[in-house]
Amino acid sequence: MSEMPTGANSPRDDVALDVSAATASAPEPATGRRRSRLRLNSSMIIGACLVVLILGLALVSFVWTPYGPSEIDPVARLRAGSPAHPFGTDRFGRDTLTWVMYGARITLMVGVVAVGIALLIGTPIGIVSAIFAKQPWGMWIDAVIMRANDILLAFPALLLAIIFAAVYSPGTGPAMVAVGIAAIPGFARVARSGTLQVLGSEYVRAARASNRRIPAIAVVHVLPNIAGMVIVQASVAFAISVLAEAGLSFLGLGTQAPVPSWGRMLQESQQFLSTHPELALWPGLFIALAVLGFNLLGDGLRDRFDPKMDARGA
Amino acid sequence: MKTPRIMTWVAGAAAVSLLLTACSAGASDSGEDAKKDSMTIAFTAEPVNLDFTSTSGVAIPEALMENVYESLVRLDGEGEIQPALAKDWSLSDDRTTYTFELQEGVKFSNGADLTSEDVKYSYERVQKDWKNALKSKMDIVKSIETPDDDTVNIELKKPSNTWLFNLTSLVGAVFDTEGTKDLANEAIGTGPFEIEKFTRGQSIDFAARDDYWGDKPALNSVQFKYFKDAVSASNALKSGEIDLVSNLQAPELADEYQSDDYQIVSGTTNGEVVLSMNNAKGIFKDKKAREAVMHAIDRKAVLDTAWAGYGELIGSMVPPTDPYYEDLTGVWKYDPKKAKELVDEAGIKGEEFSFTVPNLPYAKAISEIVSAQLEEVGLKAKVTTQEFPAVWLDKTFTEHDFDMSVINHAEPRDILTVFSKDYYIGYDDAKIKKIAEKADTGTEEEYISGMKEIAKTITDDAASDFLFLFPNLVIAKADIEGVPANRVSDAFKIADLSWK
Amino acid sequence: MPENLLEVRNLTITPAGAEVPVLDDVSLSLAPGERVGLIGESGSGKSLTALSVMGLLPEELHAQGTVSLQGHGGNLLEANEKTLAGLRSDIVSMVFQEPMSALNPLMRIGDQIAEVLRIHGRVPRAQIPGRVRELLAEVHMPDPDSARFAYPHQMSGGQRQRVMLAIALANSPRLLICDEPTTALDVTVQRRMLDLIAERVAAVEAGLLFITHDLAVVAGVCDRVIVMYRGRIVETGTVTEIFTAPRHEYTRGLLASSDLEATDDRGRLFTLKTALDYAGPRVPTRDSSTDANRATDANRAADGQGGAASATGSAPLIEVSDVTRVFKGRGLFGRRRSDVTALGSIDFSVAAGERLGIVGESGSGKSTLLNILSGLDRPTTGHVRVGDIRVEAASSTALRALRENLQIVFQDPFASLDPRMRVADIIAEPLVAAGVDKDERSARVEEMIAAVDLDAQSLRRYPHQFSGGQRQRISIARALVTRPQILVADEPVSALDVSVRAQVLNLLADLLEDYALTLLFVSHDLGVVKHLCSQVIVMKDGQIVESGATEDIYANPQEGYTRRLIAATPSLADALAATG
Amino acid sequence: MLTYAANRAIQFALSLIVASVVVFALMSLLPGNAAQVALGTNATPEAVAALEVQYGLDRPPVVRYFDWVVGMLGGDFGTSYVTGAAITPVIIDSVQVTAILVISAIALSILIAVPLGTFAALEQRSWIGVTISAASQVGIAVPNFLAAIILVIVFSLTLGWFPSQGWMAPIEGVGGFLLRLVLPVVSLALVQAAILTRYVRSAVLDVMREDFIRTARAKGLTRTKALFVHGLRNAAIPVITVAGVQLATLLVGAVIIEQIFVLPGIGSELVRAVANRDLIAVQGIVMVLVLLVLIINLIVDILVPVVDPRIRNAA
Repeated sequence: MSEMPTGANSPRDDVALDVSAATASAPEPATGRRRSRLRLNSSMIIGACLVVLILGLALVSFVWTPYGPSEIDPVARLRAGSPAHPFGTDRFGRDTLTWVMYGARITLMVGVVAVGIALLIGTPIGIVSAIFAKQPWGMWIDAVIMRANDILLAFPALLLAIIFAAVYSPGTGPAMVAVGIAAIPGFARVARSGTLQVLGSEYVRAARASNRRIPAIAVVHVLPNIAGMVIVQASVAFAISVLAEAGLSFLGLGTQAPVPSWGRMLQESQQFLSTHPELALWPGLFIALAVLGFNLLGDGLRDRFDPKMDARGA
Repeated sequence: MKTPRIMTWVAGAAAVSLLLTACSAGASDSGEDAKKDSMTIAFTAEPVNLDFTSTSGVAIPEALMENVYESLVRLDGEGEIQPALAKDWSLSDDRTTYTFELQEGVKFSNGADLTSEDVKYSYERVQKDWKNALKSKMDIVKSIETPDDDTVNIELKKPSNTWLFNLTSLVGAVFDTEGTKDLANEAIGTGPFEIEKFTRGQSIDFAARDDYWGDKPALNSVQFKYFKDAVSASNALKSGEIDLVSNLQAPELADEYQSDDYQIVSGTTNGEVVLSMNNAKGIFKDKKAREAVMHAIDRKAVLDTAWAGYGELIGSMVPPTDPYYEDLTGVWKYDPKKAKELVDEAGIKGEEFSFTVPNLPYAKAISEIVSAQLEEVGLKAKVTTQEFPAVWLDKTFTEHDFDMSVINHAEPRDILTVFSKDYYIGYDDAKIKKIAEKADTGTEEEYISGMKEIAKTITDDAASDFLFLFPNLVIAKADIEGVPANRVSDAFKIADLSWK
Repeated sequence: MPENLLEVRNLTITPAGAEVPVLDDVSLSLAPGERVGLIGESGSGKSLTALSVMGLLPEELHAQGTVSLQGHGGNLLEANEKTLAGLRSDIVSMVFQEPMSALNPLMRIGDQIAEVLRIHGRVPRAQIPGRVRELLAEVHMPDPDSARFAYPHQMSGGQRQRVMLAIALANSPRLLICDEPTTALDVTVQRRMLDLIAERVAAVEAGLLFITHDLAVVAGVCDRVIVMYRGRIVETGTVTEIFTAPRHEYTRGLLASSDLEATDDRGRLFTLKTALDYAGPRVPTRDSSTDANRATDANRAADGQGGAASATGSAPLIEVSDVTRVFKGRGLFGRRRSDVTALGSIDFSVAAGERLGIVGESGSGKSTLLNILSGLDRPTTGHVRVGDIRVEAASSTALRALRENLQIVFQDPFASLDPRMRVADIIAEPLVAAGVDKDERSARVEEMIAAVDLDAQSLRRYPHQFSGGQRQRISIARALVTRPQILVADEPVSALDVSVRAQVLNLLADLLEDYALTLLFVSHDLGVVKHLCSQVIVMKDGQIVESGATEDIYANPQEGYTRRLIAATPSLADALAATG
Repeated sequence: MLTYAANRAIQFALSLIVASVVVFALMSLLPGNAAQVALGTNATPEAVAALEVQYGLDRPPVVRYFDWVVGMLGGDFGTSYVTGAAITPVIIDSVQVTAILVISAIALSILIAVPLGTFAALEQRSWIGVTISAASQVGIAVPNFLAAIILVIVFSLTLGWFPSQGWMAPIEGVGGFLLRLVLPVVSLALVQAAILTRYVRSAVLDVMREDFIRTARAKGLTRTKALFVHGLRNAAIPVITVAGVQLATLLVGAVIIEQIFVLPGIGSELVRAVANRDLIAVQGIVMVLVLLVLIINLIVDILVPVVDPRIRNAA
């Protein structure tokens, strides 16, 4: 069995030549590997910091904001940054910094709820579909689920958003749900391919040989092992959901006045872009930070969970 | 690691090919100097089809009236009735029968001659086949005779001051007896232009008719281009692809055109932006609550922040271009202290009411500042945006399921319709019903004094808060002449436009 | 130009962030045409040495020292990728261990061979197709013309390794490096591959650096041997010197644990620890009988305590009669494909306490048989009785009972443990499935972890923190935690290093005695089966070609296939005899 | 191959039927109807009722559904009662516009993502690699409508290289057509390229760990050449699937860009039809979208075996 040519962290085999008795020595303390694991995970740290920043912004806004969100000061309309208004003011004279803090709440909520819906519905569907695919008679159930997935993919998220907005009056709620539902196929596909891979592994064969039932195997073996892939999908889905909400407000469907959200700020700053670009700059910057944060956090968590990473360590 | 040679080659090729197409194509497109006799005009509301007999809304008459279709009479810039297809007209002594003399040698765009028969056919059709509710303006017509090809006698059930004015609107459009088979897609009229191409949702191309009866228009090809997004329209004007923006829906952009390359024309329209309150049921049934709102709103601030100050303050449902206009802005002064007292008296402090807002640019902007001002006096508005037109028409307009809303009533002289009992505002019009009846049948003077009294009554009842008159904000290239300042009638007359 | 073919001086590799170097001051040299074996176990640094010569070290590793090659001046370690690329497969070539993934799956075999010729331009373009057919013929590829257009996935492991050899030797390099080229192959295929390497290397008069962990294999191919341990060279010498008079204790330990035929007085294999009493491989006298009785000592000792031998006539624990298993052809996307007969009428029985070896190469139907015996699959015809459960007719609850009574230890230590579960949960899983309550479970788990000689703290760790041998012990602990009657071992040691193999086999022998288990031992390695099992069945293409007591089969095999199998199994004694 | 094709055909038909029922049901959920919209603020209940009869909205839903389906089978998506024009030609024109826009956007994003992603994977350790993957992370965060506006301001208003909006069919003038295509395609492609770069980078990283790359280097290819000759084709498979999904979502996702650049695409047609409650048109458009996505999925399923012989032999 030739060892893995990866240097630092190849384990010392239990060739206990000189010292210890027949029992193998305790596993070699993997100093080499722990430090490399930390370096590998700088993306998780940066990501976590960014997410904490955004979260902090949102939480602080519950307690304190420089001005009230609907506090207008028509005289100080469209001012650039000043000590009174560090980020300047919008067309109604409202403080942009306050709006960024309030907007953090909505944008986080949109991202988290939309991804939550897609994750909690899409992943189980993917797992169930993969489990059926493995059963002899289950093939066509898997096909039905996957085709339904395609149809949902084919259904424009926009149409769902319009219908929900029409039935329940436009607002953050319907937009979130529509964006969430539109993201379900992505998760189902990732979960299904991950589950198929895990079900084919020898440790699942060992589990079935020791009488574990399929549902138990799904929870104990499948979920932890596909967690890495699902997390990456979640971080990408977060980015897409936040932007979709911004896009929807472009069509008048996302968060409605007077509720502040970064998407709406972006959209409403559109006509001031050539005269007051900072109105678009601040929400755009914070959306980028939030998305970057979640993506890096996703990558970091994925490395932490990814068996390939661990296998490399073995 | 040196940069891989193969990779830079691929990226370089992609960039070069992109640039090549740009430069070569660029040259052929920008050189359009020989366009002195054509013009491209940007609009926002796009016509769904060409048939205003069964589809309402501003877009269709804006394109067709006085360009393709003409009525017997028309309104000039100051709102005076002028001759059009009718050379001259006279009114019988009992003021019930009008006799119109038609212009000679008028041809429809399909070549047919205009005869009194066409007028009779068109106006009887309004009563019989039209779906558009504006047809009610023809209900007063008792009978139409055509003694000869050039004269038409129209007898009314009773004298009416408003009827001749109504004839200047789309209700008075004259169709060819053979020209109403496919109105949705084909418009055959007597006007100076005919429709060359109608690409739905995109644009309408007009071509000047050389067999037009009146004086030939300066331009011989005009394109109306429809922009759903106001900023794109403005960008198109800046980059020179269009020549005129008919009504800029993003007034904040207007001050970018304060230069001698462009001209900014800000006139009036018939659109009153009304902060309507449900007078029939809910929190605003009580007049005191409505009065509180009237004092709570600083209309100047609303105009400045929501629509960048373009537009006029009006105190009532009457635009300045109407004969019976009276400046009632002083009736309800902005007085937050008084408003707070009224709120306490009415006992509605902190009580939440539904403020339904159509998702239109002006409405959303107004809702933000109005809800903030109301909050300052203790009135709690729960803003729910509704998709316009479908959901707002269904929930607010038809089911009257609202306490407060905001909409621009764009139809000319619509004070009586908007404040009739079964209209969505639910105003108790018992007081004004008799006055209106008398005014319409009375003399010119009686008509004007009656309408003034009606407007005053409505304003005093605080039925709704008239925020401002929607501006006719036209941005055009400097060297364009004949840009209409005020939009008095349904029409956007392109015959007046020309290049210097 | 050093007169030696290959000169490696003070080669050291210390990965970033680690104190201990993985390669510590390694120096070796190779004369033109000389054949040297590089012996060592996982983690010994043998592969890293080869990769340093080829300049194929992974990016994060940097080697110090000098490597010089005849035909190229300067230190290869400092050469840039372009110069190194020019040397590879021109002056020095390499064949790797895993044939299944070594070829580009999307490219035809012919094109992949032609590429190596085109790169170095030793053969004019027009003659390349002809040269490719010639190369395939030289490596005895059946029907070279159709092989040229085949894709890698249409070939067996053995055939793909031949293609790799053809590619490596295409430009008649001066030095061929082989890194465990036959470890992943079946025994008979391994034998043919070793002969082919020797033949082709001689034909192009190239030097050979042969890396392996199996002493018996290297003895047959090389003149001189270098032994590496923990990144250092501990001993070099001719094959005979190393085999008969190993100087370094690690070499002696390696020699002892590789010899499956030598056992200590308790009938256990020699391990690194007990290597001192190892008297060295016994040179077999012409008379083959001595082999027979030597083999029986190990079994008799094992059988002795093992309880009732089959002879006492109680009903056999497992009875398999006339079992066939046919898989209906169901290609991907539901396309019909011809049926596959995995098992064709199998008959055998196993008495309680007995140790049955099942020998056969890949594709012989071993694992299908295992699946049926363990209740994971049902036979198409015939019937199988395990204890009092008839598998082909058993209800699902009966099958669950069967599975509690019969546990499996799998082959690949890295894949058979869930990387995401702690060791304690892995071992406890069968108990959870059987519904045993919590504290009973933890008691049994602690008992088992001790039984497999692992310390209690390992219970809280994750599989990736253990070596291959330790993981296999965890797998065994998991198998025995429910006190099964029957233990099925599916190639449990074939993925382990030689020294570790001896320890695991000894552990298995102890546990079989302590827990009075019946053993079904599947392996393609006759040597291991001979040591551990009393009865053996030899399988080929779904049929049992031969069965009986191990020593009878071993002493005088009736079937030609068994004879070839025994001959192909490398054994220290035979190898020494050949060189002696 | 027959059963595979038949199998896919059945799934295709089934999906279309299910989709038609779903879209029809969803449409009935929408409050407000075409007649109300048409008559606007000066509608009277009688006029609305009369128009509903004219539009045939008064027929029971089941009848309307089968009329519509029967028509559709005959290739006729019915006449829109709001605009009075046949829907099929409108859909065909708008689909062409969106197809040109979206396919060139995806092509451009592949053209950007493959070299960038490969380079980021190759240079994983160096700062260039890190900047590219960081840039792709940020790139994902830029909404396409913001990119569009900035591009218009820079390239159209200040530099004047490209027109800021409008659509010109290729037949009317190839130069004008291409010119008007550049800005919308670039603004669509930016975000998609950022997402695709991440997938390409991880696919290339996986491929680089494969044994046959090491064999290729052992054969005498440098690291980069080995990757380009052997690696990229293997990395293509995950990229094709992702690009397929992106293409499917962009069909309607491009509506905002269509509105900013005033392009008569299928997305804007859908938004207009829903706003006018022109349900026949909405149903027609959604059915075409479902058809397109199913076709895209089919193409991806056909493309993959073309690239990977292992699947081709099994199919």
